[in-house]
Amino acid sequence: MSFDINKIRSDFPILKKKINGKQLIYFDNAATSQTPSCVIDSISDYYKNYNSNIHRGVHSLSEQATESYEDSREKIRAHFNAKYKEEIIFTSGTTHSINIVSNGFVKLIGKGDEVIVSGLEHHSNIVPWQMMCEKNNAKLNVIPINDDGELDLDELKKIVSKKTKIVFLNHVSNALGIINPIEEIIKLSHENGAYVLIDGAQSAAHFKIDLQHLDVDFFTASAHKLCGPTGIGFLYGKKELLNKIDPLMGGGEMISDVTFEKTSYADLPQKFEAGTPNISGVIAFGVAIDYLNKIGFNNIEKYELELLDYATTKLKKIDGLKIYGDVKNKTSVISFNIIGIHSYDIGSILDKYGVAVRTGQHCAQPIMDYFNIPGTVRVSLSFLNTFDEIDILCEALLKAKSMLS
Amino acid sequence: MSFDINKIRSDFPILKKKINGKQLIYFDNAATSQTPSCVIDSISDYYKNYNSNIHRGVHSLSEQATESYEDSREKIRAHFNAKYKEEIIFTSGTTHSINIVSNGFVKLIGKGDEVIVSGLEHHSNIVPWQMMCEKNNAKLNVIPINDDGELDLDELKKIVSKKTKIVFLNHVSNALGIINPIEEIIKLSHENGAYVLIDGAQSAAHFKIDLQHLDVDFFTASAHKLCGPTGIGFLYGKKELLNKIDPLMGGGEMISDVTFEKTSYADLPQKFEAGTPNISGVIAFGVAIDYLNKIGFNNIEKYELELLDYATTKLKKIDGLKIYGDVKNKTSVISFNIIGIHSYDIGSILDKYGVAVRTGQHCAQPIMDYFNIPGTVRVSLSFLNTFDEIDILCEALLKAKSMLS
Amino acid sequence: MTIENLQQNLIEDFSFFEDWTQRYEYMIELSKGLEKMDEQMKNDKNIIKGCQSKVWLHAELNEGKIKFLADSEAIITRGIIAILLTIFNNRTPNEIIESDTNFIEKIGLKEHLSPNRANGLYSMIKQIKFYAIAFSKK
Amino acid sequence: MTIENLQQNLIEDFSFFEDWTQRYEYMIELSKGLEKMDEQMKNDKNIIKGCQSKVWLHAELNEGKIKFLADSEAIITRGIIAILLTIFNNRTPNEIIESDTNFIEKIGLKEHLSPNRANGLYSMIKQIKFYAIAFSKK
Ligand SMILES: Cc1ncc(COP(=O)(O)O)c(C=O)c1O
Ligand SMILES: Cc1ncc(COP(=O)(O)O)c(C=O)c1O
Repeated sequence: MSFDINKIRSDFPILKKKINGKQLIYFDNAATSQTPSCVIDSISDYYKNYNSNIHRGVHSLSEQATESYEDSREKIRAHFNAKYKEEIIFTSGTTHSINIVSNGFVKLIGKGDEVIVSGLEHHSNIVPWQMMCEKNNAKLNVIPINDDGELDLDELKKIVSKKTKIVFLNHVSNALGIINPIEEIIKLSHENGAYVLIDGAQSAAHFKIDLQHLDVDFFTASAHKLCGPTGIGFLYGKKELLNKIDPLMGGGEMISDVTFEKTSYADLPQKFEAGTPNISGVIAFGVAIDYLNKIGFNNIEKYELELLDYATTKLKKIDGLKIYGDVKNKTSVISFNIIGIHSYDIGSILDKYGVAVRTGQHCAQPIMDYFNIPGTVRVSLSFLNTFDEIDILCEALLKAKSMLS
Repeated sequence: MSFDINKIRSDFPILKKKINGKQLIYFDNAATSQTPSCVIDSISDYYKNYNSNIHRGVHSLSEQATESYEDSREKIRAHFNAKYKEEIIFTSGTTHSINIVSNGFVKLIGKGDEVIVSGLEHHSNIVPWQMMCEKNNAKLNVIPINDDGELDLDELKKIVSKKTKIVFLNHVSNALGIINPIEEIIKLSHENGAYVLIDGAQSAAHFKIDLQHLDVDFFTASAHKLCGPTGIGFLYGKKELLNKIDPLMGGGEMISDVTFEKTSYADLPQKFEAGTPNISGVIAFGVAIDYLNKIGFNNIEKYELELLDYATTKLKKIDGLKIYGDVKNKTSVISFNIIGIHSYDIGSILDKYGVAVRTGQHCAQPIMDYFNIPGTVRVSLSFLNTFDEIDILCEALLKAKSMLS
Repeated sequence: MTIENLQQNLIEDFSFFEDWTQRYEYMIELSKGLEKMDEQMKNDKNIIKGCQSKVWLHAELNEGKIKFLADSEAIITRGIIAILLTIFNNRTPNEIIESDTNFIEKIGLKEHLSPNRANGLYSMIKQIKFYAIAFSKK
Repeated sequence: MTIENLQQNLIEDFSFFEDWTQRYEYMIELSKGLEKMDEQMKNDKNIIKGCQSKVWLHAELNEGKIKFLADSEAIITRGIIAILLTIFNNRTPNEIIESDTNFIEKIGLKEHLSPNRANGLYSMIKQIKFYAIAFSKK
């Protein structure tokens, strides 16, 4: 399929919105992606036509809902190329997924053991592990970053050892857009007998991911960053590992046998899907993946990198504008400051021009601490954006700058 | 408002559905409720007009989403009459809520302490506590039931003591529809210094609940049983208790300060809402509560009890039909068997007549074990059902019976 | 008769039915011919997961052929079991391993059963094939 | 001037602005007149939670009146602080406690600020009132 930006934009009703009298320009795609009509309609369709609790239901509605729900699992499996369908666990999002794994590792590792996090993480991939370490006394080591915001693999080589039990990092940094060298990190970790969890919240929307090829042990992403709805995501884990870890939550569906004396867990994936799941969310997630594949990840990647190039070049022309993480290997995210002006002030003024950006720490305080800044302005582009929008951003930035200095 | 059943039914698009060529008759309301157009539309509206990640966003979309999200919290607070807005925590549903509390109590109680569960529980209110007891060695005691399916309060008086730290039970049993005497149980528990968690998954849709009046310590319900969407619910907890317990999950939003050395939690309710929440779900949940209040819980309660009466009388006329939990104080749920026929066979045949019922254990295996049956047929009525539908059910049951015996 | 012949017969039998009542009545009829399974065989070891009603399946090798005994609490499920055993009972492991299972779609069982029930059906077939593979290695 | 008079003045000042640029420019202008806050006062104890940019507020009782010092990293927030201090600085605890705060709506600050920023604003007012109550008990 060729990439027709106007046609694609027309699939997204929100892009017609006016903000403060101006056309909405949405540059906050890394926080949440916008939603195409087909995904929105699939949610309505569910509630209008086959809303029902799933599994164990004997009636037709329940069967239709169950089938659509399980079809969606198969779509996710196929798209990310997991080996088995039951390796795909539906969660409420990346944060939930990571907590399942960190909680599961409470019992698997202990005092004297070590775990490694990158210095480039979202709080969701730091805090759960700190909570784990508090329980099992494992030691948390950090892969440091350099002044470009890149991970220092030489340092990783020094801290990884046979004591290392699991290494967790994001595929792409949400604050800077840098793509981490996960193939190398997975190899290095596996050589030392450590498992690897990859937080794909910021990568899955931008290029195709092959889980079997990566040979990663755990992987997760959120639907709301993939043109899907809020409140849904998935955790991938290798079957033998998912079988090994305890579930985070107990409840209906996740058990095979319950007495007051003893309970036995159900097989995968149910073991980790306690309670009534976000059924409409799961189904719509599948529709979103189909939609993205229809556009084609090759097309998306190519177009987004063109946008990134154009925007980076133009922004750099603004006096006093400093980009953080301005490296070669990145997705279409630009994190910057204008020297002497607080990101929050810039964001507030941009909003008046209809331009939506994110400002602040981006839930990645350690990165901000490293650069010793209170935050950045983050422009996160997606395949829905246009070159014109970037021009308008630059004009609005100049106006904000003159107002604020 | 007077109660106009035809007008109300026309708010629910799914009720026009045909199943196996017959008009859908939905008697599985206790598993999940159906969804009115206003709730469905609020979800579409969100994605079409103001989809955005919430909190910390500086742009207008994010602010609109944040405001709607927080408005919904206020709607839930007001409806259930909690004292403070921050006592309402959004969760993915009842199961998630209960796990937050059971996990929070891991550290608060220990060996020698006791906890009490009722014999009438859904697995979601058993398994999380078993997981807790495994970690802290607390002892799990059970309030037994009698042959009518009612809790034996005399037995409770014997097992509750100063050692008891928390008592947890459902307000209404999902398997039998029995309303438990929670006021008495709360009083008795508090007298012994024990906290009480009430699982309101099956009560909140049927009558109005006043949390401050009940003086309950924790309460929870799921939106999908309250005309809302799947994947969302809430946990109520008294402020001082929520402040006391550790969060189940770590992540973005729920911290106020993160370094690799130390992290401090944010204030309520954020402390328990790690990660991007189900934003559209929360907003639609608020719309559902508004919708139910527009119909009026008095109207709902009155109409549903009339339906229950009619159905109970009619069903009892069927030879060999035995109702479990046929007591005075119950919601519009009828759980039964026809002697000699498996519930699953009945459910399968009813489905062919367009009648959706649930069959099996209803995630409440201990109750089935008590009655020594593999399961029941559960007809769960709501204010959407009609007397005619009950007549059709009875006819279909007679046909099923003659086919299967 | 070969497994294939039997499957062909079943497909024809089922093609005559005009509505679900006939199909169900036929399955209920078939269920009555099911060989009785010993109560003590209905143990946890023999339970098949993934079915809505309890299903037990026992297998033993008898002079090179596999003898199956199976039962369920629900009569419609018993009917399904009866169909499967008509086809697979007293066959050699290899016959079972090599047999095709798309007769299920052709019977229309899949549509006329529900996906949940179809899941149970597939679980049973999976277990039958699992036994066949296990016995073929002895 | 009483708190009420000052509030009335502000409401009038703001009513003259025709668009957001004028409002913002006015706030930015006001921010420049803010009394300097000692760097060492910008400590964790003085941080106000719930604001998008960091806000510090320090208070001390001086001859029966409360002296406030406040600052923020962001200039628009400094403008808001300036407005609040114009009204509440050097007042007795009781004056502050008894003052009405619905001038915020009347200024149109609430609509023209965002809810998030408005939250920050309310957090600041809450903290100001909190100090007043604390000092009134001394
Ligand atoms: C009494 C009771 N508790 C808990 C639950 C679990 O609710 P959810 O599946 O929405 O988490 C249910 C739902 O069936 C229920 O009926
Ligand atoms: C890198 C990264 N990890 C984790 C998360 C958390 O995802 P969610 O909020 O969907 O749980 C995000 C979202 O901002 C992210 O960007």
